[in-house]
Amino acid sequence: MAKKTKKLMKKGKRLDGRKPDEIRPIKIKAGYTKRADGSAYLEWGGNKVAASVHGPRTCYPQHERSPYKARIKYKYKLAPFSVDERTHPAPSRRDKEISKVSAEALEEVVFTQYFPETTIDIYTTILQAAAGTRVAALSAASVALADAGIPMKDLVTACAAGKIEGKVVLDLDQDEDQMGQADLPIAYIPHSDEITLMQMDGDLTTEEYKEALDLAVDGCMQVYEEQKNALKDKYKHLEEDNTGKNTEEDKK
Amino acid sequence: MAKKTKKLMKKGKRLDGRKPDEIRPIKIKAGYTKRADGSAYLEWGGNKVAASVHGPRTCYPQHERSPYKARIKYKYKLAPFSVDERTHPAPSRRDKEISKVSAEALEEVVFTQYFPETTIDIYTTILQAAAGTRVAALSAASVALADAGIPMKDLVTACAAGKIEGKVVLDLDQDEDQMGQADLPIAYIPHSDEITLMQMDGDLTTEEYKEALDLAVDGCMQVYEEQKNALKDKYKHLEEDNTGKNTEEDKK
Amino acid sequence: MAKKTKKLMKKGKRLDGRKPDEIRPIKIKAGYTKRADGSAYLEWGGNKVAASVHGPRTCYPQHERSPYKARIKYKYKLAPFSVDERTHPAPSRRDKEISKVSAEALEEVVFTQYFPETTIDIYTTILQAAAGTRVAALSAASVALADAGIPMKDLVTACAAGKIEGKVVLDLDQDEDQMGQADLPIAYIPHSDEITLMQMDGDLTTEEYKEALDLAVDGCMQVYEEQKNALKDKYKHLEEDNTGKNTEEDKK
Amino acid sequence: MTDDLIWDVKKDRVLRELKKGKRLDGREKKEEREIEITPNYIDRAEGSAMVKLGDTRVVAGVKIGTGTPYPDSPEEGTLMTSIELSPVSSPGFETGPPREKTVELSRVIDRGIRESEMVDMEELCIEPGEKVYNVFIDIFPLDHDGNLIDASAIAAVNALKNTKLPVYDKEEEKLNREEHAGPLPTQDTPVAKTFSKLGDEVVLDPQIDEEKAQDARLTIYVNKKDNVCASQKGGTGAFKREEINKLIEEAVEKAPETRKKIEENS
Amino acid sequence: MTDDLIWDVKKDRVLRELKKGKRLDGREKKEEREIEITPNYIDRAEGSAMVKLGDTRVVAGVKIGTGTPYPDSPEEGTLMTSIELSPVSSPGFETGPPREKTVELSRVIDRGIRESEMVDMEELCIEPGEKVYNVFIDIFPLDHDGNLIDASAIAAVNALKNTKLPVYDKEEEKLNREEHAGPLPTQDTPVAKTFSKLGDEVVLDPQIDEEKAQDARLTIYVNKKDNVCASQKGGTGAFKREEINKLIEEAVEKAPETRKKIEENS
Amino acid sequence: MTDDLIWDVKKDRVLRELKKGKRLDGREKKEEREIEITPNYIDRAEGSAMVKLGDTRVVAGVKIGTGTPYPDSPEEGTLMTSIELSPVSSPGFETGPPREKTVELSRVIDRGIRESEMVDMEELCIEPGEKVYNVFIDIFPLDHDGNLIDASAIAAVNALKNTKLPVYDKEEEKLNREEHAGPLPTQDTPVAKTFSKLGDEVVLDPQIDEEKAQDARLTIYVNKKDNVCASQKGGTGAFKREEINKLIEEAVEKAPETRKKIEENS
Repeated sequence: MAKKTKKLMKKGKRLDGRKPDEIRPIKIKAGYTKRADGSAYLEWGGNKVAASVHGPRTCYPQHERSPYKARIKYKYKLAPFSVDERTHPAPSRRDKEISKVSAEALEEVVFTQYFPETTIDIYTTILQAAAGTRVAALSAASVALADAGIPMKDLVTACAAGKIEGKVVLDLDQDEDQMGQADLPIAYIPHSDEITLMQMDGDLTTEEYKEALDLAVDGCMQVYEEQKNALKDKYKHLEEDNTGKNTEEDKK
Repeated sequence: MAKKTKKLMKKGKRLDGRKPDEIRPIKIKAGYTKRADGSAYLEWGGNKVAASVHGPRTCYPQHERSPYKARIKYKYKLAPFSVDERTHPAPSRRDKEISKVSAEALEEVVFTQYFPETTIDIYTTILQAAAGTRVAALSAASVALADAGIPMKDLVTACAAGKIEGKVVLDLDQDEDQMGQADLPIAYIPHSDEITLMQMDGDLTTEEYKEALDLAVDGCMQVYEEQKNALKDKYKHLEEDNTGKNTEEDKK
Repeated sequence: MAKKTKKLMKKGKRLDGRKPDEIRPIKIKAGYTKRADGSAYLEWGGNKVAASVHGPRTCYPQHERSPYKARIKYKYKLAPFSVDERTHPAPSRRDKEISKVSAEALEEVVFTQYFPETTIDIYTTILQAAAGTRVAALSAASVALADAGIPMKDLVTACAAGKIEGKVVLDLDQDEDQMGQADLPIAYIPHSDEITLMQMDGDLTTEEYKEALDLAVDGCMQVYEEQKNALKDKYKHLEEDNTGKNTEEDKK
Repeated sequence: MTDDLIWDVKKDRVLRELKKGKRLDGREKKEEREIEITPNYIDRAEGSAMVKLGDTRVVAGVKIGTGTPYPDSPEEGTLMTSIELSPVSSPGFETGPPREKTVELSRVIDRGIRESEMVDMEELCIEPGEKVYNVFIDIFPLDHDGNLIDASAIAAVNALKNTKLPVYDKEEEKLNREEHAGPLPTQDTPVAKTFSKLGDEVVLDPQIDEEKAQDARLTIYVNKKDNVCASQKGGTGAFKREEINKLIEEAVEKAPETRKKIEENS
Repeated sequence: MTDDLIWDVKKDRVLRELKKGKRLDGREKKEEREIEITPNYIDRAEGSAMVKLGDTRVVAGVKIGTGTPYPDSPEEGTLMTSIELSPVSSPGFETGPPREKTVELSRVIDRGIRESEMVDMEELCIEPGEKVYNVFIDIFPLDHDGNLIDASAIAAVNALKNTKLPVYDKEEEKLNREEHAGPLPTQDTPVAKTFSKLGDEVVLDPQIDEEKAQDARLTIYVNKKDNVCASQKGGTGAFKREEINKLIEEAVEKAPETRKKIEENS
Repeated sequence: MTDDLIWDVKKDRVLRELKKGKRLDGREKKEEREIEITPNYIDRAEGSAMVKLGDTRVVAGVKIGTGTPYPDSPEEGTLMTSIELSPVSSPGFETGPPREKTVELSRVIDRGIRESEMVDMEELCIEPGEKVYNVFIDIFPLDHDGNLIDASAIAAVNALKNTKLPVYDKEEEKLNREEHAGPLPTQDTPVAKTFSKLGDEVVLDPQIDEEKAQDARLTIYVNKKDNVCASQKGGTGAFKREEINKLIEEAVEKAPETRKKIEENS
């Protein structure tokens, strides 16, 4: 973690007025992209993320196909204009690592065995980055998977905890991320109370680590509600549409 | 278009003595490369271009094969020593764009449906560049296709018009290209009076555009004569050879 | 060859005390890497080389398969920390050339016809470089092939001769290589007295060339003994192990 | 394969309806879809826009950097336009290095901006021969429902028009993104109009089904003087000269309305 | 294919034995293989080590270069860690540009070194904003018998601890590798501990058969204060919170012995 | 596949005729094809040549650039030789990054030029440690009828001998290609001779059918002192020592005639 200094907490509150265990405002829309089988758009703090799912579809190249299950492929990407210095279009080492652990974070909940020989392709792009992009992308991707009608045990939800000024807090923002002492992003399955992604940078005692992990799970549960709401909203629209169309039939 | 300044026309003539509707000297040889199925070598103004055709041959990679027709693949390339600053060996963005629109410019005339599952590969290299390289390459490629015996409705022929000192003229040379106000390269099928490639850079009124387009077509017709002559020349040689060889038989 | 100057010979001996026709100390171990089908580790002067063989195994990509024989693939590589300036991880032009001629140097002795449709993959890495790396890698690779049980007519053995201070000598070391006047690496099949790799840089009269070639062959024969010893050593261990294990059975 | 079959069926339908004078979505042949522009969509970019053209949705972001000028124009900044055809916006796109199709789109969009001399490149010189501003225009489609060129051109031009130049701190030898030296100097608003030819029919602003079914494509870029500043034919089909002449007139006629929309939203 | 089948069979065996409380090589579940460290293995590198962890064998080499600092840290040197999964060490590895798996390993090993602030980056500044030392840590496995992460971390950290900084010759503007300016300034000795989860069982320091059979993996990097400075979960499986909490405690408990071993061999 | 079959048939024919002491094109075994050199073939290059060796045709172009010298030779210019095996010259070549075969050819041609010390690299220094001339030799075969090495070496060496060095304008810090500072300083004319071994037969200057049928290849590069300055064996076959000794003598004997031809045409 880095060196700039600036007072990050005042009277138990953070610079943006949040309490230590509060996440930044979050807004999710399911079904954002017409040309994808499933999609989501998410704004979380200053993050803006688009996620699309294509598939299950035939897996190429052929040697990656499994006769037992669908492959989950995941691409995380920073749009060139999402950060201060324009990013190079080719995926960075950071992009590749996040893509790998994010794919692994989702596989546990998807019934991949229903779709042998196929691939489920998940593409996420950070249009605007403001700390916590990997958990934002993963949370959006999970909604996109559900929007695509992929059968899943549960939604995967993701959030980070961290440490600033010696205190464990939830969901670091840009300044906190740059000046903080630790960052612990996780992905979580509420249904089974399991962790499917966990990375950590910084300096945490064993106790702080446990505290941060618990706090991150709390954050995940807050995100989970928004994910479910996004899917309900889309379903509601569909229902209304159906209601409108099917009035006559409904009377029967 | 660029900024250098220099007087480009004097008394209705251009610096090299050409009239506005005249193309630079052009010389085409069909059947230049022994190891190609068809080939052509073209000199046009200061341009020197070699074009080779291989095929129709089995199309690789397999997923690009069509059961209905031959694929036309076209590569345009500047040799490293063809311009002032040595070019990097990898294809530039400009090379890729020209390759794409040139392949598309040829497809209309080729009876691709006769050769399903195959590819017709066209390689053009600019050995020396002097403005108008893409139309030079395309004109050579068309002769190489005919030389390869690929059945075609007609030759595709190509030429550019442009604007210098407010006047629409044919076939810009290097200085005119650098100091001119517009460049309009086209590819043309004389037989059907159709345009299969058209790009344009610069600034033209609607009327100037129409005028330039007509002039470019006139230029194409001049190139077309040279293309046909090149093919006749090669045929003539073959005929002479045959005559030589077959004297006895001919007498019967 | 390069320009630094330093006296390289004194009283008929070289700076490290070697005579003109003497090779640097060499140590070879067969069967170094558990996870390879065959392997060898070699130290020669300051060179440290690891070589692994995988195969014969199914050849990919498919279009490289031969119905008549196994393909021999060979990769030569300098580890990033093997030389003064860290090397770039991608193979250099030098790496590629050495890989090609080394693969060709081995093919003559391998009974490739026994393993159609397969590839025999040989990977060599220079962990520490001190002149003569290509012949060191090739000598190690040959032992690794034998260790993998690949049937061969003979071991290929390799050594370089060179010229320093106007005199033809065997097996240049780092300083001699940098300040010398010629380098002539070869690969040699003792059994048939044939050369399968030969490159040369520098300046040699016809007579010097012949002398250097003969000297290099002498060097190869010295390396050959070490290669055979390495294989015998491994075999001896195996024998001892077997003896140990099979005591009871042996008595019967 | 299956995909190809579906497109063949769709293509037949598109053509059948066009022959009857109808487009699948009910538009007139030369009617464009509605344009929605959200300027300054990306706070962290120096300029940006989100554009909807019907259901086609595109984000453009402008980033400013600094570097040495090209040797042949030591007193001018540089400008680069790139589009990324990410699978986010369409199942048909692939990741990896840009292919010919992507490169063509980038260069067509770039060409109108460059040839209209929209951005005053000389104003982007910090120190002649030594240091100039680099303008990076990156276009990222979010939903590809046809006619990425026109939508991208609108987004790119709008983003340039709302771009703020960060101050170059000569002491620290780097950009100070907290302060700006004023807006990016622009002097035109080029507009691209793209037509699809299907059989003998030509439509403006093709929807994705029309685009997939098209034989050829023609883009005309029009500058504020109502002149053509760039054009590009694409696709394996051909155009008649009369067709081209007519389409140029139509592009010139339609451009001002779009230009007004871009300028109002800057 | 055949390969996959063999692994399935092995996986069954690994799990069957683990259920009985045994590991294939006879170790306890939380027992590590023996560590052998040979420091200064590569004379031409500025620092190096060969590490054996059971039959897993890894070489790490440190090369020092010079360059300009990053704009946002003008007074700090740079550090880069790379692993090359060469086919020398395993039939399953391939040549070519680094894939996701390789990148992840490099970054996990790097993270512990970086986050423990083991190397004093400010001491690597030669001239603020102009010239700093670049530290390249390259890891090259020679035999992959499982748990490359822990073996590589030991090798990398040991190599850093025996690294000598060459003198930078300001006149000639290049490094003089014949003389050194002293050791690389280090201030911690981070240690990585990696666990494999197979079914409900968790083992420390997985052997290759266990690694291939694993559902998930957890690496905990511990610094000299007995705090966690980095962690990484890998694999498609999941961990329970209680499991994680327990593994952190175990990692913190096991780390000091390895740290001692690294320091004794520097 | 079909291609392979055709080559097998041709190979048989080549060998059958060679056994009778004949080559397919009627040449003696050690007879070379006719050489035609057109110097200054490319006006825009600083040096160039078109060379025909029988039906094999090659263009070489020399471009001059400027850059910083390598740290270990601060007072010398740099030289790089590249060949592009473009499909223009043969159906068997492919586009894409250079493969081993292409790299080998480039490096063999380069080696003779470099090792003969043909170009006086110290004369290419503009300002020690700061700025030197870069010499780029690019070879582009137009028709590959066998023995690209010898044809390319002739073309490259001839092109270097007619190369004019552009003036470096220290004010503008760039090359002024309108004026030259004189010819590129050269001091040798190395000549490559390539032999093909087929069965027990060896031929000089192989035609393409011979080359495809060959077991092994040997190139001997000879400098003006009649010494060998580079050599390279290629192919999967082997040479006897006596064969090599004899071929060296033959190469040394044949080289002067070719050297004369190159020098006369410069």
